Amino acid sequence: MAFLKQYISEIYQAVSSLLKGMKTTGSYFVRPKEIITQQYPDNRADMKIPERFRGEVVMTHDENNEHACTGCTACELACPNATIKIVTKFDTTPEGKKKKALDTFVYHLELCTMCNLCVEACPTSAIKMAQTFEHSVYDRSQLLKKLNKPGSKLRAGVE
Amino acid sequence: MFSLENITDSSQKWLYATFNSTIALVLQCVIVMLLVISLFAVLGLVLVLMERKVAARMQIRLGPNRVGPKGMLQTAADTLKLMMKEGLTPDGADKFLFNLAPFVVMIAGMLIMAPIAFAKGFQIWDINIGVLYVSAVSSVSVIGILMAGWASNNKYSLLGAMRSGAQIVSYELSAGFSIVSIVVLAGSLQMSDIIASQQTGWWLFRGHIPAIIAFVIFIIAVTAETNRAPFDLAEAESELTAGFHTEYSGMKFALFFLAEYINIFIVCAIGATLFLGGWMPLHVGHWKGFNHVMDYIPSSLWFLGKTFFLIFLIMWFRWTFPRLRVDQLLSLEWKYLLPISMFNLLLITLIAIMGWHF
Amino acid sequence: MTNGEIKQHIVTVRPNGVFDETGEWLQVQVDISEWKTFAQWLRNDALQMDFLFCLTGIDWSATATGKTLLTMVYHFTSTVFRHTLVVKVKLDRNNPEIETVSDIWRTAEFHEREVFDLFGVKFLHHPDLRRLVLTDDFEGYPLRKDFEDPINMIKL
Amino acid sequence: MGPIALLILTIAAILFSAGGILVSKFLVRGSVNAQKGQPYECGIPAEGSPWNQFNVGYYLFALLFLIFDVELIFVYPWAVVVKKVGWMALVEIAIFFFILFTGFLYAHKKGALKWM
Amino acid sequence: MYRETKILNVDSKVSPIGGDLEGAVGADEGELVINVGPQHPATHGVLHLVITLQGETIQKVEPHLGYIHRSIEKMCESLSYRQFIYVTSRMDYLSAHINNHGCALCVEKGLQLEIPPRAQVIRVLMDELTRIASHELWWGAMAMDLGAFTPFFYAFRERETINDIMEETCGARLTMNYMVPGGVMYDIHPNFQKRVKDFIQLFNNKIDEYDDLVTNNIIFQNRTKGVGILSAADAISYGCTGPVARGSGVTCDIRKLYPYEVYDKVAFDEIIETAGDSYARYLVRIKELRQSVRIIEQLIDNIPDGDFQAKTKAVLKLPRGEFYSRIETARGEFGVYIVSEGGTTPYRIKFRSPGFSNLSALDHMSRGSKIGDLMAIMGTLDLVIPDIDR
Repeated sequence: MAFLKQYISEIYQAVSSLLKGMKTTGSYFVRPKEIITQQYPDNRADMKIPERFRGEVVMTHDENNEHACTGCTACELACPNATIKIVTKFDTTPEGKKKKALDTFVYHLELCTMCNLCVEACPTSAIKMAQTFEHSVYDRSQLLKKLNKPGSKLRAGVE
Repeated sequence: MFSLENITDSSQKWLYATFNSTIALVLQCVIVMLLVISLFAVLGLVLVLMERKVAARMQIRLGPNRVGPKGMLQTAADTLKLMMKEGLTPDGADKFLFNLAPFVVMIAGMLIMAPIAFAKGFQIWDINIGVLYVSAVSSVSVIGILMAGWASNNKYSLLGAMRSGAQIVSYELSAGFSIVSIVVLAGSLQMSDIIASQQTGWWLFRGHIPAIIAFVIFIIAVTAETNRAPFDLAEAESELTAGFHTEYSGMKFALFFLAEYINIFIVCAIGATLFLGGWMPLHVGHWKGFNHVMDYIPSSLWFLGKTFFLIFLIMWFRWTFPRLRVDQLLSLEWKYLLPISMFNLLLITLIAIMGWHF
Repeated sequence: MTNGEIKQHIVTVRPNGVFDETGEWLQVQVDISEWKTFAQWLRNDALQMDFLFCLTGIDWSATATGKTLLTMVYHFTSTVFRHTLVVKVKLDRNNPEIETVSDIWRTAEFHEREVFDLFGVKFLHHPDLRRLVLTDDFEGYPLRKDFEDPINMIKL
Repeated sequence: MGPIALLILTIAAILFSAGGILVSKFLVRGSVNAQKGQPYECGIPAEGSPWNQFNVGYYLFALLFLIFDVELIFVYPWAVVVKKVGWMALVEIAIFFFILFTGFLYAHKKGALKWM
Repeated sequence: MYRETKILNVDSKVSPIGGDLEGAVGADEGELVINVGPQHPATHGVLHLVITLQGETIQKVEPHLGYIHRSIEKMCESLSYRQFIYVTSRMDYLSAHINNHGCALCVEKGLQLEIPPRAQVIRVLMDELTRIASHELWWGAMAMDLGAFTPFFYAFRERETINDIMEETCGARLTMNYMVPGGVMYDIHPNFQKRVKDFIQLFNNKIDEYDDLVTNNIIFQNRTKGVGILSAADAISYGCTGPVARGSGVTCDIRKLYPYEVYDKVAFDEIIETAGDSYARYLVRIKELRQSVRIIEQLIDNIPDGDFQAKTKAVLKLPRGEFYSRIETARGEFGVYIVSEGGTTPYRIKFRSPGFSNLSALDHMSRGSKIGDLMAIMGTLDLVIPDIDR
């Protein structure tokens, strides 16, 4: 009879454990408030991206179309993937001296891993990470970006 | 009162009055054919959508909600997609059997429809050995599955088909014993008689605890017979990718998929007929008013309500439990369900003979 | 056991072992011919080094002193005494061959395959010495310093 | 409707399945290449054929099933008449089940129900 | 600039198939060789297992690696000591923080750098959050391998909360690159403490739900108990670490044995189960969730003030020598071995990844079990394929 007793208690425990599991899923079934789905393209307006989110590298320009990049290539050296290529030119200062300055800030988004090392390395805080994340394009060449706006120049006083 | 029985009766009368008997019979056949085909299509659409919605709610998701209002047309879109897919046949496959298998599964599913009473007087063929017929025909689908697995020339398919074969035949036994216990109580194999015997109450309630045990065993066994989780070893995707239908694509896959859902509907319909009184409304003792209100609900709604409740139960299982291992699956049947159902049948017999049921 | 005690134990069996105590753990360099017996001694005798947690090779060909040098580095810990030992074996880079230790520490089987794959060290008597991560028809040994792949390597 | 229903249902099933497959044949413009006809084996070219003899424990269960299913067939007619026959029916089926169950226990002892 | 990829000639390997009834190539009579992976629902990632079956019983499992091999060790030889850390996030991407932490520790060991106490506590907090997130994903995926789909979504709900916290403080959800030599990249976000406390409150209730749904479930227990038994001696011999070894009764928690940062100052238990089967490994991880919560609860209100980063030179140069650091990731012992020749880049770098050794025990554990068991064993090994291939 001990065998029978064990047999029945086994079945009882098995069934009760199964019912407990069903209670969990069943309780979610009747509580639609628990649904956590975000309907992505629809909720774009009220989506909150944290300000530290690393989406892509951008260069900040002020209202006078001036940036703070001196073309020192610290970011280029810091980058592990050769994402950044800085093309420099020589400006002539009002005193007539030749001075190295930024010509184009080439940024390969397709190689970038958003590691933030370039932003950390920048001595003048000229670049920062933007919060964009929708990077998909139809052609890879569109991911090659020039970060300094056309006609922009170095902000006065930035060394 | 709205009733399907009146519609079928009057349409039949009209047919035989208007045409001579041969043409009337042919027309009747065509109408039945169209009805079952559309039933198949509608059931497929509704059940797949229901499964996805139920799963989503249990998994704290929204589920399909893009195609049509609240995602209602999602399965229609899926069907269209499957139609647009190319149906591949592997080079090494046994082409004849490979293409035959989905037909076998579909025919098996369709044939079981015959004795099911969808509503009062709404039955294709009230065969006098209805219950036996159902359990006989339902095992035909295993041939289709074995055929599909064997013909695919794929190792996963073969293993899946073998598992499925062993599983379906094993669980048919305990399902059979549960069905027999109701036959003992009702004293007839005919579906309409079984339903009629539940005039005063459903067997689930009238048969005391043994009837409830029989019901539980029936539900477990049919879950296994339809290859549903937690018994979905034939298509256990984490082990055998997709089991017996690994190589099927396009419309042939859709037919297997549809047949799975049709089978669920059928076994739940039989469960509802045997244990929950089919289209019989719920009557409680001497509450005259209550019983009267219940009578006003059309019998087809009663039937569908009960069936869909059972379907929901089976879906609930699927989205809660992990899958059994193949040896555990068989030991569950042979060491637990079969001995219990045999013993249970003896108890039911005792109850039937002594007239202890309500 | 402290580094000193381990050293004393080793000196008793390998009087000519070369020790280096500058790092965190005691390092000992043994001759390639003695390696297998030394490994067995490490595992089974006084030191009980049962846990081989790191096995790798270093190609010294890019340095001035080691043009033809390749060393195997074995990191051992004893789960009994909780002490750690680093063993180094020098190989000839042009024909690197060493006895396998996969029969002593089972984990060495995969690690040695990896070293074979990436450095080209042949482990004698290894049960299944095949390429592990690279394809069977791959040419060259990528972790050697002179490995060049014109297609997949980008020079920064 | 009578037995003609079976014919109708079979035809309906065939029409339904064949119709679907034919419609999709019309809609699909397939392409042919060598890889498409390969059996799926997780992206690796399949080695050997599944159609060789290999050892599975399923056959034993199929045999056991056969025995039990034949017994089950005898139970159906019995079940219909239980109420009319009364006590004798219970005694008879108890004997019948006893024999069946003894056989079942024997199979269990012999290890036929162990998965291999 | 763009790399060309060699296209493998598939046709050359295709074996002629058809009505060949003679027998499988390379298989004995009655044996069946099947491939699981690289495209298989149960191998999370691109692991390829060649399984020899006798009936449904496994005779041999042979892992084939390399589908995601990127030669990270070679790459690191040309990256500076600041730069190479970010690559290690891509190895075990589920415990990216801990990998980065291990590398930072090794560089700091070489530089003999003192880490400010604030940075130490932040690092430990991040490690433990990562451990919870990693175990969450393992739990969901494990249940899914065994055929229960719903736990996966519940696990992801909690994991997403952690990811949101990470995103707010570290700026990324998966590959954070937050640990730098000398400390952390930037200070924690002002909301960090509050959000972590909210999360812990929510999480404590959810673990009980996990028990109802999976741990105590009879089917789950039957699937995992007595499956894939690994003895303590075998676990050591195969170099298994982490929950896999602890499930076999081996004490191997680096946090206890060789404490780093502030682990010697917080109270927590090393979970040891002795059965050595899949269920034991499962229990170790589930109990570790509670221990991680315990560590976080002790530290979250006690983050000391001060710098979050030690002062370092712009260009890091490690002295000549060899440095090895060990750290406990969610999967076991992660070792970083740096050989420096005194330059700005490592001469040789070796990552001792836990998954690699754990995988080598798979064949030993799964011989004689069913295909279904293989999934239970793989699930409890908690393999991350990039970590193995590197």
